[in-house]
Amino acid sequence: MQIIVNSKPIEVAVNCTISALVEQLNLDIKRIAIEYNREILSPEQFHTTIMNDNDCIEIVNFVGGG
Amino acid sequence: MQIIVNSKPIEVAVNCTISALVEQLNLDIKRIAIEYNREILSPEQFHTTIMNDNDCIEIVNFVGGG
Amino acid sequence: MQIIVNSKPIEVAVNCTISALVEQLNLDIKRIAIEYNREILSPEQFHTTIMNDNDCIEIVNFVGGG
Amino acid sequence: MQIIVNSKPIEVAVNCTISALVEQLNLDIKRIAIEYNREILSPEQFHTTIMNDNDCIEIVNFVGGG
Amino acid sequence: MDELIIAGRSFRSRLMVGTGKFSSNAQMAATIAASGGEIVTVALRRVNVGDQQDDLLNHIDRSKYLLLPNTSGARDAEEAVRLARLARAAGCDPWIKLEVTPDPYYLLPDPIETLKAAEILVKEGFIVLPYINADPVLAKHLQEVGVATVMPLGAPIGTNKGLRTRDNIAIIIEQAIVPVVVDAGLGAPSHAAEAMELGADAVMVNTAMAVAGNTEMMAAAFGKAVEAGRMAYLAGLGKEQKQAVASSPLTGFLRDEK
Amino acid sequence: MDELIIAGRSFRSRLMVGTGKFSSNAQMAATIAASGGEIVTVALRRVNVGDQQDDLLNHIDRSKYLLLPNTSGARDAEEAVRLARLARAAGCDPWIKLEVTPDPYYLLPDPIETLKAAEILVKEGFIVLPYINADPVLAKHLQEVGVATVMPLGAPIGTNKGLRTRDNIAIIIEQAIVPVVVDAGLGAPSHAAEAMELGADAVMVNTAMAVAGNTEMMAAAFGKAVEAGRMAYLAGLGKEQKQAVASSPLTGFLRDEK
Amino acid sequence: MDELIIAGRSFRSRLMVGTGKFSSNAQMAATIAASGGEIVTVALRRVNVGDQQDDLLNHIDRSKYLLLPNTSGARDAEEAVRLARLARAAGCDPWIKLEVTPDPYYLLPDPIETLKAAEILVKEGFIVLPYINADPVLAKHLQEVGVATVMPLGAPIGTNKGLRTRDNIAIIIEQAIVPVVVDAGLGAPSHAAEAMELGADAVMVNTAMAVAGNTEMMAAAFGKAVEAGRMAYLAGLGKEQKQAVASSPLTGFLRDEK
Amino acid sequence: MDELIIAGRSFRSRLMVGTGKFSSNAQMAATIAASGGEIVTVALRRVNVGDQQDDLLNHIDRSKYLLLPNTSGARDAEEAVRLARLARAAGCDPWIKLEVTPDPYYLLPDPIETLKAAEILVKEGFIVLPYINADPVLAKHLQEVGVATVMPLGAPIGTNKGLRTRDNIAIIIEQAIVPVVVDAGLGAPSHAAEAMELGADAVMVNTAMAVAGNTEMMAAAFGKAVEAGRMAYLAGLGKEQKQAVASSPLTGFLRDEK
Repeated sequence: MQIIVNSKPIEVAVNCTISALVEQLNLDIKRIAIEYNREILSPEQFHTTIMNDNDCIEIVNFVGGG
Repeated sequence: MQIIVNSKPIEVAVNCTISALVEQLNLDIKRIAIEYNREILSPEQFHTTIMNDNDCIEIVNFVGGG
Repeated sequence: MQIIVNSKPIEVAVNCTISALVEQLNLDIKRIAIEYNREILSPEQFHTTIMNDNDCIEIVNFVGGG
Repeated sequence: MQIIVNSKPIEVAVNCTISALVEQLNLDIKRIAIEYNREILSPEQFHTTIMNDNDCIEIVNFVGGG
Repeated sequence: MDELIIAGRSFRSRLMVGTGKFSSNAQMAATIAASGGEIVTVALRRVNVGDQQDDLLNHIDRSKYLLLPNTSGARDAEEAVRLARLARAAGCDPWIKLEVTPDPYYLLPDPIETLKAAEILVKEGFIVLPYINADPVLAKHLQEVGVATVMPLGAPIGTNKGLRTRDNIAIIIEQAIVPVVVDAGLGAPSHAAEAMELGADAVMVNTAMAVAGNTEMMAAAFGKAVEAGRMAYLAGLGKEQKQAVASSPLTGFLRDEK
Repeated sequence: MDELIIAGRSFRSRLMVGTGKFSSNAQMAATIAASGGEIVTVALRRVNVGDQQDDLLNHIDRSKYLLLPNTSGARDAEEAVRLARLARAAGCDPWIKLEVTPDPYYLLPDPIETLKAAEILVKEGFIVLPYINADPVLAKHLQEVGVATVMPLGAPIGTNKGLRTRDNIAIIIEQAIVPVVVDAGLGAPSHAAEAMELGADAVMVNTAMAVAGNTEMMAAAFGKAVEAGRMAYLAGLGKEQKQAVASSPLTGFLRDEK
Repeated sequence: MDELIIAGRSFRSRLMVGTGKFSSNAQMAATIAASGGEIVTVALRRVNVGDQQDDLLNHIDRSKYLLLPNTSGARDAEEAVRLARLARAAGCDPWIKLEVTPDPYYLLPDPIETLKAAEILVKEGFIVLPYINADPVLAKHLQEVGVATVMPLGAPIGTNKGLRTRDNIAIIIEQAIVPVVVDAGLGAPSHAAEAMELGADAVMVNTAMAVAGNTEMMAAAFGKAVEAGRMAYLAGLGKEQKQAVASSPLTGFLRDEK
Repeated sequence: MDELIIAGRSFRSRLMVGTGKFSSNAQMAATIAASGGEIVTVALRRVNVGDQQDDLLNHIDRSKYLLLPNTSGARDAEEAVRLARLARAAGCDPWIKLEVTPDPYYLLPDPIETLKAAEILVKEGFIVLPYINADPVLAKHLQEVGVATVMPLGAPIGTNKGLRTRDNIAIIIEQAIVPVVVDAGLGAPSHAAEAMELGADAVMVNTAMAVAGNTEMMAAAFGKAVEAGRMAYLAGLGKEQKQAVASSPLTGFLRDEK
């Protein structure tokens, strides 16, 4: 199925969890924050949140800024 | 009866109108604006507005300002 | 014979006067000042000053300035 | 006899030397400079300079300054 | 002709004049006349019952001047709206110089309450000229709700410090879709000229005239300075140069050039 | 009437105008006319033999303007004196704007050579108007040798930076016994007004007019600004205040006073 | 000891440091170390999926530095609140540098939306440090809703212009009940010292360090300048004098005194 | 290492300190120690016969500090030369801070007499450090006669006004072949830092320390500020920008980029 991550379409497995997505994208779970359909998830929710087709995911991390 | 004009008590006749008050105070009707119990009156209302005991009247005019 | 006007060599007739030079150069006598061998000449001296070979003449006029 | 030190008259012994004057005034020889009749003396000259009546002496030292 | 247009009304003068602090109404009238200004501000206060003074309005010919009442004294939007309505009820055109100044020491304007009041007054049909700190984003918000000008301060009122907010005002001017009137703090004609050179559409002056030794001469001086600054803006000013640039020619000297 | 008097000669205008850098003599003439100035500076250069140009002087009516030749290009006292004498020989009144600028980059004046030249020229009967850095002690020395004005710079010539030497110029003005003319660096009418407000007797402008988009309008703007600054000086400016001072009354608000 | 206390937490350094614009994370880390700063700001952005970079956080020892996320990029209160919540979700302490900058050219803060966001975030338990234009009345409103500091700008971000808003900042400081941190526009250590001398509690610097030829040396320079300015403030600065005051004695000269 | 070298002698500190106006010699000594300065100025005055005070020199360790006598009080070259010779006779190294200040009100230096005295003193073997107004051409003349530094003023002595002569000082620095020491008028550490950032080789401070509430802390503040300014100069400062430049990234926002 297809979801939208940071405005771009990505193919993931059906019933994919947020955790699985993070792993698939090769991200460090301790350095990111995630919005799932505009709801902010706590890290504990990553395992339990199963995505559906066309879900919208925002993944952010810290960068240099003033 | 007594009314309050600009925070000070003033004695006026019973059934006194705003127009009568203006005359009693010797003010120029064309140079002032009046609030009657926090309602702004148009000059036409001065004749028709009959005051009651303890009514609150604000009378303002223009002064120098920047 | 040759004289030097404003650092440039110029051919003039022998016994040429300053006045004749001014005429030769087509200059307006009322708008210029002349140094003859580092001596400033008054306009009256223009007629009476006869130049020699290799004399140095500076001719200046007014231009825009601040 | 009388000499002038820093514009003020002072009584000193006849044949008084600069050294003696310095001692009389209780000054520290290492901290001052002296002009004797407008001539600057080196410290070595203090012993050998014998003053005359009405001589003018300037004695200066260092003070705070910017 | 180069006119100032506010809310569709044209003015030849780009100098607004305040009427406060003068020693007499006669002096005030002579001063505003000398300034050439066409917009004069006034304040609204409680009448002094029992003390009949010479009324200010007797000295302002309303066929010549637009009377612009201010809301001075208002500490929040509600008080400002109340004063604006009273001014209209007193017979003024619905123009209002909106001032909301909760702080009694520096008399600086409140951005939040000013915007709130502006929104209400614009809806009630007022021509709103808000006095603001020199905040470009606030100026934009005010223009979005429909004010007729923005009036950023050059320095706190009455301080004569000049255009201390120059950088922010330059941005306000660059982004403005309504006239920008620099108000408050302009203490000398050179300050007024500087604001106009920067591209301000007009300036507002009161204290600097009222406290001058000769108020009429000072008013005329401000009038000339505003014209000078405007003309310089239109004529196109040169840029600052780091190094000197000769005004006399750099050739033709009395020596051999290298 | 408030006239500028230099060496016994009266002038109605307090704006001196330079004639350099204009694109044509006609533009120059129109600009000085628009400025209202009565003193115009010119430079002396070698004639361009064989290239007959339109002579500058054809465009300056000497019954209206005092022609003030400068010694621009002089690098020391000797060269300056030579130029001054040539200017007089060319038919000018013995007025001379003394400039000695050894440095070709910033064109700043030389205090030592300027004083030396001034002394010589005063003895030869010249009316000497020396261009100087804003050095109050140098200004005193020059006045002691008899110059007719001092002309301290506001900023290096042609930079348009304004009155960068303000503090020193204020001291020069305070101590002067001859007119003080601020010269060089004034890039905008507001700068000229500021100098006049400070008490300068006159200002001199060239570059800011010559490089303007519209030179005549800019000249007129400077003319007005100089008048504005002078009037403000005479009228008496208010002092800077640290804290705000209301221009509208602080009593009579629509609430009970405390 | 003279510590900076924000929301009950003590800091020895009064210099906050930004982490933007450095050429590498290593350079960034060395620079913040050289500055002596203890509070470092970071921004939140979408991860670059598929482009695994060296994570910034690998280079910031969070036992030494307080990580202060900003809401840069937010154009209104809603976007700012969303970013603040994400930052907290990413494991930060609930400190947030609140920036709401709708204008993409000058990046100036929005007073209305900043106040709105501050109110929401304070209620959600955030320690809010809002970036604002130098508006004293806005600063008061923010303090009333419970912000931990106010961060007025000295000049638009990245311009290096210094303390252009000096007068307004002085008023903010005088009236503040929370620390005042001057943010943005400080381009040189002297600017930072000036802000501290004025009584600011801290300053924030990023661009001036990041664009320096030698970023570490510049960071150390800012560190020293902030200390210098703070010490001068505590030691008590002298007032400006109009006239000179000798530093050497005015008596005892080698001549008869009058 | 980055040392200040004057006439072949190296100094680690770039801050010269005056010893005037302190309330006691002990306070003076503690203050110069706190400043880190290595060059301290003193004045020469007539001894107070009959009033034996604690001698200043008892409090200055001449193995640590270079004693730099000044010629304060001199009104012309002759008086200055006399004082310089006396200072040498009193046992000082032949270093002299040359001050010629005929004007008793503003204590501004005399360019003509200073140059004359400098020429004489250089010939007599003195290391001459002349105090001057910020005149680049004068500075050049002095360097031509062999002075060891030039010491232009930032503002009249004791005024605390800061770097009012900034533009002229920048030119002096650009053209100098000896160290440039900004002297007089620096009233706050930020002023000292600004001078150093501009490229001055050192600064001289007295009044601002002596009149501080806490003289030692102020001296330490100046010491740090001078270091900060110097490091910033060496590290390379960024330029002023007209428009804002974001310090946080302008991409990666939580919205679709256009």
